[in-house]
Amino acid sequence: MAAISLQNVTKKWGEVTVIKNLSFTVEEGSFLVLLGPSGCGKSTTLRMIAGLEIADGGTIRIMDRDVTHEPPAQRGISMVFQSYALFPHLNVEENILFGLNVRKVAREEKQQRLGEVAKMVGLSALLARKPAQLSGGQRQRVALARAIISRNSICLMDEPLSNLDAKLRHEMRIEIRALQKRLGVTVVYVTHDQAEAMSMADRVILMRDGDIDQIGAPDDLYETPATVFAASFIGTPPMNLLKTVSTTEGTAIAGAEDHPLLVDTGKDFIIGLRPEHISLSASRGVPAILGASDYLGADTILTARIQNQDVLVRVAGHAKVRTGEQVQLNWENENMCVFDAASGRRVEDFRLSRAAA
Amino acid sequence: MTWSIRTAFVGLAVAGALVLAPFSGAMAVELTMYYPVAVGGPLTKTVDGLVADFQKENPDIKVNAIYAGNYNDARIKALAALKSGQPAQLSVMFSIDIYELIEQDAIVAFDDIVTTDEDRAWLDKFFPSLMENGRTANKTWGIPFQRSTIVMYYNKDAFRDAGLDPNQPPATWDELVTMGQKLTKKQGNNVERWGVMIPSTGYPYWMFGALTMQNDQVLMNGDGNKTNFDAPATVEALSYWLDLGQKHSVMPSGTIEWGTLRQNFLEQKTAMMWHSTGNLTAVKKNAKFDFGVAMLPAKKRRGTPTGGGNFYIFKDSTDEEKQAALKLIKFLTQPERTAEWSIKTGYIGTRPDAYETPALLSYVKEFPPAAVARDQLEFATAELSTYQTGRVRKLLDDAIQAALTGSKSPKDALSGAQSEADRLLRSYR
Amino acid sequence: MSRQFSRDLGRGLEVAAAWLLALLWISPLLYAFWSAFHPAEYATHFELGAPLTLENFETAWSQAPFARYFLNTVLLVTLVLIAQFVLCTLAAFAFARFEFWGRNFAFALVLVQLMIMPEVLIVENYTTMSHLGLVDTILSIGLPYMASAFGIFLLRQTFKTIPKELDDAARVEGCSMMQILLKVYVPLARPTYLAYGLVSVSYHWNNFLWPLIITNSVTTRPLTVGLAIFGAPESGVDWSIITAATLLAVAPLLVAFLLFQRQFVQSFMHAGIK
Amino acid sequence: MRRVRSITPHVYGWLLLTPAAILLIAFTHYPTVATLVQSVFSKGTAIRPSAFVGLNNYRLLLEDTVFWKVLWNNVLFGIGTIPTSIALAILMAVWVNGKLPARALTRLAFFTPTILPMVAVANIWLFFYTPEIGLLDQIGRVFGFASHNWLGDPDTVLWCIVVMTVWKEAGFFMIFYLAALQSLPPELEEAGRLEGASRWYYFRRVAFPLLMPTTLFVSINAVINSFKLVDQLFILTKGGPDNASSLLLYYIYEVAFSFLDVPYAATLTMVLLSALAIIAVGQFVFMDKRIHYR
Repeated sequence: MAAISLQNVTKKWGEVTVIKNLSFTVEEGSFLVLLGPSGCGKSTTLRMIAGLEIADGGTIRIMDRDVTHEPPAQRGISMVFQSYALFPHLNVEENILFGLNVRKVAREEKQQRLGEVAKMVGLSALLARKPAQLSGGQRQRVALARAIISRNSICLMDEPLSNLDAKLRHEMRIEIRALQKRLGVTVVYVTHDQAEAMSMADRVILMRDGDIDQIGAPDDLYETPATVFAASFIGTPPMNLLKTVSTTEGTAIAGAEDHPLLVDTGKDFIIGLRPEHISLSASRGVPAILGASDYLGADTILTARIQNQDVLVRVAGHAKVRTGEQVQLNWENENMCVFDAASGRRVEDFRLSRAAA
Repeated sequence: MTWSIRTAFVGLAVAGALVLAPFSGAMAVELTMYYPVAVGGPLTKTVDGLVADFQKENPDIKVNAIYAGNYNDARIKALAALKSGQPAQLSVMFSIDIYELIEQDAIVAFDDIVTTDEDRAWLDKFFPSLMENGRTANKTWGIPFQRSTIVMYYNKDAFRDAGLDPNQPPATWDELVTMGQKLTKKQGNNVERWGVMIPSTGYPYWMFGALTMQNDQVLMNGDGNKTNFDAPATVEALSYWLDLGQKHSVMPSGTIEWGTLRQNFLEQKTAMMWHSTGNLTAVKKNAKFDFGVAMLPAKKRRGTPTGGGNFYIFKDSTDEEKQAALKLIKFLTQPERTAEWSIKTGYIGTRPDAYETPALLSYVKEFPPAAVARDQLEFATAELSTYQTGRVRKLLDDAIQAALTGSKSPKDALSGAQSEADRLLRSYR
Repeated sequence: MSRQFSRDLGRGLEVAAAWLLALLWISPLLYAFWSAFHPAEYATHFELGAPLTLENFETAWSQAPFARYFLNTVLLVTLVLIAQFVLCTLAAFAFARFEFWGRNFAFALVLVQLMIMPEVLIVENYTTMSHLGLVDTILSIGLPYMASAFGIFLLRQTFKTIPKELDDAARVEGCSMMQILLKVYVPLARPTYLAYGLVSVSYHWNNFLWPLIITNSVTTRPLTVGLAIFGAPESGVDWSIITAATLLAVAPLLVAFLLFQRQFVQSFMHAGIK
Repeated sequence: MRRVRSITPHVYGWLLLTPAAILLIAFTHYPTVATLVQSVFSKGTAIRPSAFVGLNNYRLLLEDTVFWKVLWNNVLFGIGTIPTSIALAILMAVWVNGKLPARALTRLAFFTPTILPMVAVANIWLFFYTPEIGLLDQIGRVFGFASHNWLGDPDTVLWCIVVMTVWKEAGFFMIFYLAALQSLPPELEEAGRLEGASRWYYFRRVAFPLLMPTTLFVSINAVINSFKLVDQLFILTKGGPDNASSLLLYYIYEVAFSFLDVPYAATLTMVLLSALAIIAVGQFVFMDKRIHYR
């Protein structure tokens, strides 16, 4: 059963439509990430699911119930805010128990649930503190605990880790994912950080300008990006996107006309190649000139130039190369993505030119 | 930037000049006169006109009139000016401020300034009742000028409506009650029109002075150091006032607002009101019904206190200035000027011969209510005035209001006020 | 459905209550408009067909020197405002940026005025003014208010939030102390000046007790005192003319507030008066 | 310059402070002390000069029934105005901070009394309260109530003054609450809504506690105002009937400027100053708290 489903949901701010006919479903117990750059409408979508914004059109269903016009509290969800939204005058315990107090849950049950949850998120020793006396990570845990204690089966998270430093963010990623699995809750998680999306999600919805760009498991998005946008958004560094030109022999990367890759169809394409899928060779391949190299420890990112297009290449270890060196770039054709330059969409039925094949 | 700074400086300089308003100019004799006028309207124009006439006749005397607000303000301002060494030679102030002014050693007696027999005769030209507040310790300290008294305004239409003779207003306390009862019009619980209203805020002691006088009792002695608040006749007068509301129901209970009473009368919410003669012009202008003006009714006798302002001359001025001030006061109180003043302002003509001037004769003929106040002067008495007059007056005001609002009995309220007043005045005996 | 309905009903009632309160709050002003624009006989009667008139304004204007009162008030307000800005800026700068001997003690002495406002000390201040020979001058109305503890406190708070780096940067550029104050602190504190200025102007435009005591002539009396004397119940209340005079007196402030309402509220928020 | 560096801030500090300090001393500190001195002397006239009388004025004060009445009135006035105007201010702020139709207009209506001079509007309120012809009575008549002498009845007069004062003050305090409300993060309210907190619950448990610093600031202002606001008395009641609506500062004014008894006025002022001093101590305690809280 779908835990959440949106059908043709629309949202306008005045005259501007910020969410256009959005439809998707979230499987029960799954971890869905709404990913996209800022302003793409992912937070608005989340807030409409929460009921903090009211959709101007379409239907939102939670556990098969139409909640489009229900107030937030009736939707059976909990939420973790980017700013944590902790009440500064209440201590940790009071903050966690806020919702249970509103619902007048019996005292023993409250204490029992509090104990459980506090232990789960590691706050047992801090219950009497005020938010101002907590570190960023601890505040994050309070916000999580407040979401968990309600025992709602759906939890919405709006960029919950963006205020933490890199190391903590990494730890919390793992922790949140583990908690979600353990509790079996459905999570809808908003982020602009693709690494977060890739590492946590069961499914990712990549959004762009109020619309869905691509839905899929993280590896689908990584391996078969549906659009140029998806390709450029995911991966560090992202996929190389190279312009093509038509030659008599076929379609080739601009600046590498001698190495036609595709059968010419008269259209312009964009060739997508992940840096780690490219290898350097001294003898055969697309010729390029090496530029800067960026040593990252486990590997090195090399910048190669094909005429005036940069191509990033990931090589293992500390590559010892010289700037200005002439190299040839190689890759497996199965790792090559082809996009229609006009629409930006992925092309599946391209034909490899003979030379490339 | 520089430009704006310069403009700011110029602005500051101009403001400074205006703010500090320097005094300037010197003539042969320059008089500063404080005058208690609240409204800068017709009255100031009248005074200004009279002063201008005087200056035309006496080019060597220049008069600066300072309109200082109400009586209380005028007194404070004038005293403060004297204290801080600013010039002030004469002033119109509340007639009852006399003891305060004497105690402050601020004024001179006219007897000490007048030189000629003619001047001495002039002192006796005024209505005796108007002189009462200006005389103490056998000397004359104040010359009546802006004077008023209490009269009864009544709605003749209402009298006709109640089946009463519109030309026979109540002449006694009992008639006031019986007529009042007829005039009081009720609809269910609601009173549509009251019989009579006597204001009890603002100047309750003044209205009360009328009631006690009618019961043949004055409120204080002529030396200003003893009050008669707990005299049986005084208590009786207050009981009567209270009964008008509580027992006879011809007047609303509680206090009645001085300021809004005229409006109540004009809106015919009361058939009669006791009020200052100062309201005559306004009532005449705004009444949409036939109204009359009558003397206040009598118990043992008729009676009303006088009210308003007298001329005083300040001690701290040169002989020359004192003579000039005297000249001005004499000029302003000539019969013709008094008549003109009375017609223009509605205040009483302060001397009998003013009423024999052609102007006032024809005015009274044309508008008989103007004569009522004059005729009543025969029965008038001084307004409450003692040493520590502000305090003593407030004691009586509070006692009257306490009784009228039912928080104390008239007797308790008045004897309380009396013992307090005794405490204050003991040292002046 | 019924839950929705009761929510809507509750909301509707709330809006109605808010509007009713707003109506109550504005009603004195509405009455002033009614009474001022109708002949005197309608001052206490409300009839739709009552004729309109401007006569009350003419009468009020001619009966008292309102033009002069206006001038006095404007002079007073300007004088006080300029003096407050200058004095409070200097003092606040001292408290915010200098470590000087006795600073805390001096600041405590300043704060005393937050509690003991000039209104409380009318008796002694009157004596002082008469010693100084300043009774009945516009200067004397403003003098006790010029060194305003509230202004010093507010500006000090604002100055303290200005990063020290800006100060240092200006010093590196060769600015003198006064230049730093005028070019860094004062411009950055603009919202505070605006909010404080508005509070000060409306306070002194409406101040009554002290000006009543200290002034006694037309050339110094501000509008409030002129109005109070004009409308004093002693001489009998004529609401048509009094309300006309009232409207004349409040019009500038009212219009200014209507025009700058948004800025007013916002400057309050920026100034951190909360 | 460099050499005397250590002395510079002291000189600068005091120089900058001097103009304000002179005025503060002249019109706040000196008169405070002078009031104390004045209060142990007797009233002086030209004939009887003022003399040292020790605590005599204070003894008179204790016996002065008007003083006790006025003091009690002031307490009632405070009780009547402070909580009501604050509660209304909060209510108004919450309303105009939310999604109210015609919000700007409503806000304007609430705030207008603040910019109207008290003495000017007092005359309008006089019309409301006047018996028979006044607005209250006119409305009352429609509903069949008998006329009431609002200002002439000692039981109602003070409350009439209270109502008018609340009307005057609430809109001013509203601005402070509005500013405070707008500085609260909106997520807090959203978090509350998600948990199903009603608006009242949210207000009571979250917004109101968070507005506490504002409330304390405003209440201190309100307390001071309850001693300071007497303008309306000059027009409406002059403290009557029988001092039923008189307040301490008005009584001081009367004693000083109507009875011309400056020493006794000074004695009364000392009472007012002590009351304010007690509040001041309270404020310092509160300020400490506020710093810890934020």
